[in-house]
Amino acid sequence: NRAKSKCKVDENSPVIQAFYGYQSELDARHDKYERIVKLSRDITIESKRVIFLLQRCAGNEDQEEVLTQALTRIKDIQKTRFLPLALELDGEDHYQFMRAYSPGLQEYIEAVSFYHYLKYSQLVSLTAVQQDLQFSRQDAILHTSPGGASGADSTASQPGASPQGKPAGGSEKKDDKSPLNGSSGSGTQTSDQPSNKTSTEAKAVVDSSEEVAAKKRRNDTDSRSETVVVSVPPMEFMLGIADLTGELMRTAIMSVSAGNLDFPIQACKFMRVIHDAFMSYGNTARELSKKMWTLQQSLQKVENACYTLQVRGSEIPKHMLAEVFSASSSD
Amino acid sequence: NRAKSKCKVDENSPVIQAFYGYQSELDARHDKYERIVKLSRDITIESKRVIFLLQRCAGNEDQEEVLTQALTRIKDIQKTRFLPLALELDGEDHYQFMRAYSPGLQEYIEAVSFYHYLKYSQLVSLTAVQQDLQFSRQDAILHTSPGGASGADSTASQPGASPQGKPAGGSEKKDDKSPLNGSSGSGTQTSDQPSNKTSTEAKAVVDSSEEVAAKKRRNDTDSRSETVVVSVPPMEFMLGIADLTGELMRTAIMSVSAGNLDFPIQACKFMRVIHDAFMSYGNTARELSKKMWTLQQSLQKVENACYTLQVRGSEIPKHMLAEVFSASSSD
Amino acid sequence: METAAVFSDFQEHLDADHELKEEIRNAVRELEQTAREIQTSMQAMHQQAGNEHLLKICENVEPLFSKVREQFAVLAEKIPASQYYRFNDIWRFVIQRLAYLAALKVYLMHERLAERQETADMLGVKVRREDGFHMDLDDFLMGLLTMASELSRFAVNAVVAGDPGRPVRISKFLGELDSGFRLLNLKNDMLRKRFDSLKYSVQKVESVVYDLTIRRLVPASSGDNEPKG
Amino acid sequence: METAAVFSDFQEHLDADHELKEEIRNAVRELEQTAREIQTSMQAMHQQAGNEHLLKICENVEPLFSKVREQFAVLAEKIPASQYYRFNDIWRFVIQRLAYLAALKVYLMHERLAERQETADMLGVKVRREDGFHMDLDDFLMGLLTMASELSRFAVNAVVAGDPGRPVRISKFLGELDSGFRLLNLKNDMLRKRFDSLKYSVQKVESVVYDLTIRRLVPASSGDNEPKG
Amino acid sequence: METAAVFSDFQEHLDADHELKEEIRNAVRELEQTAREIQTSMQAMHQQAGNEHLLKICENVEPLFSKVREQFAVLAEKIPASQYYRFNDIWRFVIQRLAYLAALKVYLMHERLAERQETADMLGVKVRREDGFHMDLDDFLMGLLTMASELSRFAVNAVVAGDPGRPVRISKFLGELDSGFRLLNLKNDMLRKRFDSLKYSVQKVESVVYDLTIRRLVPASSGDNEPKG
Amino acid sequence: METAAVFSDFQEHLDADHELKEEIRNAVRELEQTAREIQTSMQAMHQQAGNEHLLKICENVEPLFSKVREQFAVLAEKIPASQYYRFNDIWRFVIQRLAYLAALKVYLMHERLAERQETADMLGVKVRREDGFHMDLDDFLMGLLTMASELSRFAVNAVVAGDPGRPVRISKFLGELDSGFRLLNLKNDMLRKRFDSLKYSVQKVESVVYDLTIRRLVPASSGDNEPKG
Amino acid sequence: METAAVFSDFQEHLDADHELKEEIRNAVRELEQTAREIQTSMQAMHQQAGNEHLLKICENVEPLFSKVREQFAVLAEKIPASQYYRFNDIWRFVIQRLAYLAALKVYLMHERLAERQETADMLGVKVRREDGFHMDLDDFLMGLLTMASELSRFAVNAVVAGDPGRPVRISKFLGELDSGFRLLNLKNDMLRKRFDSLKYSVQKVESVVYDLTIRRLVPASSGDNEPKG
Amino acid sequence: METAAVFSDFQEHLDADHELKEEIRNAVRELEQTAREIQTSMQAMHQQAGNEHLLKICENVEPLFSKVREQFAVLAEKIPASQYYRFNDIWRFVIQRLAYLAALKVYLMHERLAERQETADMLGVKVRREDGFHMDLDDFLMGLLTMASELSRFAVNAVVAGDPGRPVRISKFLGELDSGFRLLNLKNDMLRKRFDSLKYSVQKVESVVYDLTIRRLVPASSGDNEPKG
Ligand SMILES: [Mn+2]
Ligand SMILES: [Mn+2]
Repeated sequence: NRAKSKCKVDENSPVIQAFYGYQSELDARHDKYERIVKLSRDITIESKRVIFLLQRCAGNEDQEEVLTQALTRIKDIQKTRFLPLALELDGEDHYQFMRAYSPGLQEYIEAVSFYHYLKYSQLVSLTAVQQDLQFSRQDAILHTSPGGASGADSTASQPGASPQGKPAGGSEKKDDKSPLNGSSGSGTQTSDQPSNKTSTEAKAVVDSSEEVAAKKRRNDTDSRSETVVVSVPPMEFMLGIADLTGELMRTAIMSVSAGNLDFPIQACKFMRVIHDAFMSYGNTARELSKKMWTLQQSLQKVENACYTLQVRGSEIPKHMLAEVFSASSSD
Repeated sequence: NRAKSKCKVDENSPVIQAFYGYQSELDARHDKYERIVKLSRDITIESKRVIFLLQRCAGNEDQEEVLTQALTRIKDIQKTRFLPLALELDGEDHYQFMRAYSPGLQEYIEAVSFYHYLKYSQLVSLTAVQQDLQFSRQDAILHTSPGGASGADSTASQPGASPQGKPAGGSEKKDDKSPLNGSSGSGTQTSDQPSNKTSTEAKAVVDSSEEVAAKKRRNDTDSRSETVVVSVPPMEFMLGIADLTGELMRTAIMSVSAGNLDFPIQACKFMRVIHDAFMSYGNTARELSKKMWTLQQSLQKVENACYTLQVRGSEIPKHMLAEVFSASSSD
Repeated sequence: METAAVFSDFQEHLDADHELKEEIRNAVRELEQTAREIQTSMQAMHQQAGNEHLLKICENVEPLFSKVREQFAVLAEKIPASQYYRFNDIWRFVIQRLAYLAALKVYLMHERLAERQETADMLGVKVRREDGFHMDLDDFLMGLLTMASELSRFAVNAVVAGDPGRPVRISKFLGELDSGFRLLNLKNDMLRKRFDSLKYSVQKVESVVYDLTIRRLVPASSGDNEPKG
Repeated sequence: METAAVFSDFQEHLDADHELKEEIRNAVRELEQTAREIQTSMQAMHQQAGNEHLLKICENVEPLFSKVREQFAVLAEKIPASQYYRFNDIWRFVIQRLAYLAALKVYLMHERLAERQETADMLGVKVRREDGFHMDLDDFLMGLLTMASELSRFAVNAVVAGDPGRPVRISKFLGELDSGFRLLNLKNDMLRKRFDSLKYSVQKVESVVYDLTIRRLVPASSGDNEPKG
Repeated sequence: METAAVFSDFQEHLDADHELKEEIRNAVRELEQTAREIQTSMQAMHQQAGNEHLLKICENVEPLFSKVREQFAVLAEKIPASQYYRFNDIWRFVIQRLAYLAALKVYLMHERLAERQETADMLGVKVRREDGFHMDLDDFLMGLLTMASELSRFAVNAVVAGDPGRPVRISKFLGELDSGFRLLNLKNDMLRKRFDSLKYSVQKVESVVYDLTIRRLVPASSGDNEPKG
Repeated sequence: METAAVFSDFQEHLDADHELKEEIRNAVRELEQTAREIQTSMQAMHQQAGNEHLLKICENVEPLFSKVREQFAVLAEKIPASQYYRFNDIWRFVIQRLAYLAALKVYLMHERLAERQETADMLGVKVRREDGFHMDLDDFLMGLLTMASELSRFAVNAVVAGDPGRPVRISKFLGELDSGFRLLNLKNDMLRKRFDSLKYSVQKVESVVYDLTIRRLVPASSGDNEPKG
Repeated sequence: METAAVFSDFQEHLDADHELKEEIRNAVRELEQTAREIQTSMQAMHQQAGNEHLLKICENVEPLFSKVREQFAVLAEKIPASQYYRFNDIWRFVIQRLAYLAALKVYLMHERLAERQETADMLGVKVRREDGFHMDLDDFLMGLLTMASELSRFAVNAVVAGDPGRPVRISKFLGELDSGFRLLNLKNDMLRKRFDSLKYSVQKVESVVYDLTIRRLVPASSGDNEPKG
Repeated sequence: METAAVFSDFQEHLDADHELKEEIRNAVRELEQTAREIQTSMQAMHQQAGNEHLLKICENVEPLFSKVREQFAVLAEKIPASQYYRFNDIWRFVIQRLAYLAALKVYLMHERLAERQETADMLGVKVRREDGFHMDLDDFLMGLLTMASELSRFAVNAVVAGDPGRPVRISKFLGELDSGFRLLNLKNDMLRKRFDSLKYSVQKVESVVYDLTIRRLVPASSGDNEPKG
């Protein structure tokens, strides 16, 4: 009463049939996850490079040039990393992959907010950051095909894409579903932008109070047919800002040795605002509390730097100080 | 006002002078510690081998022969490891090096008590164990010089001895100090024993109630001139006993498959006595509590083994059982 | 001031978030209560043999599954679109447990593996994310593994209760389930760890079958008379 | 100096506190000693079968329970009304252990679940917080769970000692206990974790009953509702 | 079934307990919110020199302290007399923080050590256990230590803000505080650990005074013109 | 600037390192996939008795072992001669599992212990460190222990599948393996721990032999008719 | 029964041990109290410059050191011969602290390194183990390292108190101490870790000397006019 | 018995392994001793100004570096070609320390960054893994960072010792080093953490330069008169 030759798995068993289905589903998700992790890792590395670059502003040297360079690189990250990421995330619950892309996103926010502060002495807004990470589908075709490594226009060129072409299938489905919503309310803005997107991206980092509300609304409705986006949850944004203070601290400390008198004082004030805000959030979110300690340490280091400048400066009239430094640095 | 060429440490500074002294003291202690750790490690390894050997008793095979072999090895450990250890510890506060030799000592106690239980179905006593680890100085000369590796009669042959010959200096000092005490009360026993020590050692493991109190007293006075000893603190003894239960458990489980019907039941009773005793000690000593959990697990494993024997045996008359096993093992 | 606005916006976000989370937690707590009741009812399976007895048990928990469906409807309403995975951790445990109970019920009634869709229907949730509040595949699989462990216990108790044919059928079923899981390339640590324990369940039932075999207690018909769903 | 005066005042407070704590610790140590003696005595249950033997054991520990009551009286006196929970951690463990021993004694004598009130009476403490030095519900429940684990061990040893009917009755008892605990919505983490282990005790005893069943060793009289073959 | 009845009785107890705990947690959350507001307001001390500025800050937080008193009243009402220490852990942290803020306010206004009674009054709690919901001595002392660390930061920032006399006075104050704490035989581990950090605060301020001294920046009057409370 | 050049050279090294690690991880992932497939195929051994059946299974996995050899060749190529131990942790687990599967295959075919050399050959790795990418002795031994546990399960299922001679031969084999391991003075903690579980495997098989013996179910020829490799 | 005797002997041992430990702990507690008082008194060194001031401080603590000697005598009596290292951990901390305070006193009076013998004499303990209750070399060295850290703080405060020659002499002294410690081959983890912090003390004082040097504040005579002991 | 033979062969392998580890540890201990001696000798750099003095120090340690080379030769011989990374952790620390000392020596003699090759030569190890026992890049970089911190201390002491031109040159050197490290994308956490502290060294030296500059104490020639290697 025992079946004869069951050497291999019984392919006809409904259990086995079901599990074949589960297998492909799990594999597809895992592959996507891995691709996103890879993109996130690249974003981290490149954002860190932008931050290193921006730290050179501490020395007062070629500040404008550094900022211009940094902006170019930021735009590059958007085009070559975030756009493919947005395509991966298209139609997904972004929170499902948040753990995969959160490290890169936070580092990117750190870089962008650092740039913004150095350029405008102001905190970048969440809406501005979010706006930069919204792309029209045409961008995908225009900008990513030359990039090669990050190509997202066809299945084959997706980094690490599984041979079955699952992800592309996913985005196609979206295309099928949504064209009719393209002309609703905010749709005009969307279709206007794509062509000059590269130039407006720069602006987006800069001015943060305009037309973002509209865009946000658009994200909430299902008019996403023409655009893809990488969600920036407020928490991720804030965690990036918390890390920003570490870079400000480092820059302030380097400024001291460069004799830059203003930066530390200015940065100290700015960091106090961030510090006080985080303090007022309290224990509501554990992630924030965890960063609080580092933030506090950074602030105190900057305060100490300001103090050092103050007591040092006391030994020589202010106007002589700059002189001293221009002398010693040309040495 | 600055001394001219102080490239090297100022050898005349009283500070430096003092520290040279500290250095040699620290080094000597450390070297001794290392030597003791080494001896302890050897004791551990060899005791483990004795335990492995004794576990063969589970199979009923050549029980007497195994026990004889084990005894020979135990005596060997005493002579080649504990005697050098005793010489290292001579004149020292044994507790200072307890952490260095405790692992070896505990494993040795485990082996000896295992032997004792298999041979006499009884718990070995602390006094018997302690007695085995007491040596006359003459033993040091008689037994260890041929051994070579463990020589303790001269400084040079001490394993890892420092070239200055510190340890030997230490024991010589003792020799100078104490000969007069040699003839006090229990001294006669001591001077009687050395010649036939090797044969009485075997007995010591066996009978545990004699003349130990006297010997113990002798240890407390400073009549240690003629003997050297490795202290066995009660706590170390008990920790060794706790480990014994693990071996009993292993043997009991093996006995089950060998069809040995008596050993598990007998061992179970014995382990319950140990278990209950440890339970009654409670949390007074943290080391004991730590072992308690393992002990409890071992006991339950043996109880389960007894249970298995019981339900198994229910399917066949008792007298047939032995038959079954003699059949299957000769297979 | 711009900067201040950024921070006060965030405060609002935090507050709203906190409130939402509290609401979700309360809804989940209700579900847990119902799950506990179902589980307690279904424990009766270990006490007595016979299919009628099992069917009775399954019948008894029907109203509780209705309640579950209502409670999931309430919960689902609270979750903003595309934020399922934001709060996932809060209900993950209860949905796994309910998947287990649903799959167990299906097995007891039909002696077959519950389908994903039918399990989801029993809980009143979707299978596909796109369709609304759904049951994650991982959670469904976790439920199946928990069921396997319960069935291995059932095999033991069925023998006591006088149904020696049961373990043979369970053994076959767990064998298939094991083969199924072996096909999966498990990355998820929780799932993989749980899967490791499936092996023990399988072996336990195998040894029950062994015990019955050497004592010739397996009914000749045990492979055939199983009810079909 | 003013500051110094303020601080030496503080020191007095700290000292008084410290002394009280020491006294409590000493009193608790005595209780632990007695608890250990009871526990050691009751271990004899595993060695021999028969109700007379068990009743003898229970009788033997009676005087120790009297001692416990006296020791709790001494302890209770030291604790200011409002500070029970300040020092709670010091005696929490011993009260759990004594609850376990009391419940075990009740079971061995009557084969039923100890009531909370009767357990408290055996220890000489109150059930309600308002009435004085009491036994927290959580601690009582912990005691019951510890008892369950001891009973599963007892089931095994009873078979060896020649009482194969015992496991059947223990299995039934643990099953009921398990159902009871399943109803509780446990927030207390320690309790929840301990409860997880109850499942193992239940299954352990079930497998003993199974072993006896397949070998036809269960005596006919071992309860009434025993498995039908 | 009897057992079930017993356990559902237990469940009621557990539920009541759980609900009370939730209420307490909510009340404490409100207190934490107010404490955070006070703390954020008082951060302004680091930005600007001058006694008027500090007095202004202290004035600003007065209404928040009123709120604290009201919130403690609400909390106190929920705690049965004998259960302060049962739930102590829930509010321990916030009471320490408020003690710190109150002591800091007293220092900023009067440059002296806050008394325990006055601190308690500012929070609307008692000093003595017997009198009701109180502030434990340990918690008060923790507050003082937190204040010390904040003052060492203040010393640094005061120099930047153009008040080089401030560190000299803070150094003297912290020295006294340090001597005070040195007299205590601290058993409380948390307190002891925190006290270890006081040493760093003291040395930090000493090195500020040193920096000012070698640069001859200490105003001649710095030891005398301190405001008296 | 010179320093910059030096450092960008350094960066290249660091990048290459990182990339290498990624590549190794990918190669190991492939191996894990193949190992899983082999394991799934070999599970069929538990379902049916008879040497032909087993030989069929072994034949089926041959191509998968070829694949393993290719995959190890790919991996080995990536590892610079001297850096085996630098990345060892990445493949340690899969090599242990493959050692287990290879040794199991050898046993199923020839009923004897796999030699280290032949096992290495089956995986396409070396035995001696000096000769290239090798299998560490510890990993081989871990594989043997895993095999032992699988064989104890096999003994149980072989009886069910109608091959009562099998357990007797397995019992003898495990006994030898156990004696072998006893000779080792194991330092490796993982190995020692795994070894502890060997005795349970031994005992389990011996109890099967016992069961068969008392029922006179052991075929007389069971010790002899084993195939020789 | 023999076995029982072994265990009851051990119980006696445990009891005696516990009592002895309690006594030792009490004696050590007294020592800690005195050590705390000495330390508090000696803190005054940071507040004022001048050798007379320092000598006054040293004089003040003399009676406290007498007390220490008496307390060590009491403690020593409790320790059985050759069991110093059995209980060592209990007084290790206080003997290190007292070694520190004694060495600091010697330095303040004579500006030289305390000898081991003289330090031991100040505490009323022996240097050599053979001679009785002694101060371990490790503990003495720990004391010296703590002193070094206190002296680095002293260097800062001496400048504030108007004694700019002091740091120069301390710098020289710490340099020698550092050289001394560098000679040691430290195995003891605690000592090694503490030694790592000596580097910071040395550098701190070096930077004070640097500050004074660039401001030409070092008195010409600072290297010579140091008091000799 | 065959199995026994196989296993005693295994045991030999295991024993040899263990012994090898012991030997390596001993060889590394010798290296640590020599490293300590070099470090102690080089401390003299802080005590006196002047290039001759520094060259004298460097000369003094030459024989010790010879000893290092011999000791590394002994160590290298013990390590089979392919097992560097198997035991890497044992010598990682000492190789970092020696890299630091070698790089420091190069700087003191030539005021330039030590090359990786020349550092390796000084220690008697290889740069490239393929060539034999080598110094990992990470370890070399750790050495450079330790050197940076020592140089910042040197800058301070050079001023005290009357060499105000030194800090200017050190400042320039550290600036370059800092730029170099900035180019690296550090994955190694230990390295990254250590790098973070480099900026404090840079700043410290720059503040010394500042101090000297505003006092016009920097010799005009300070940028030029550096010895070239
Ligand atoms: Mn950063
Ligand atoms: Mn053992």
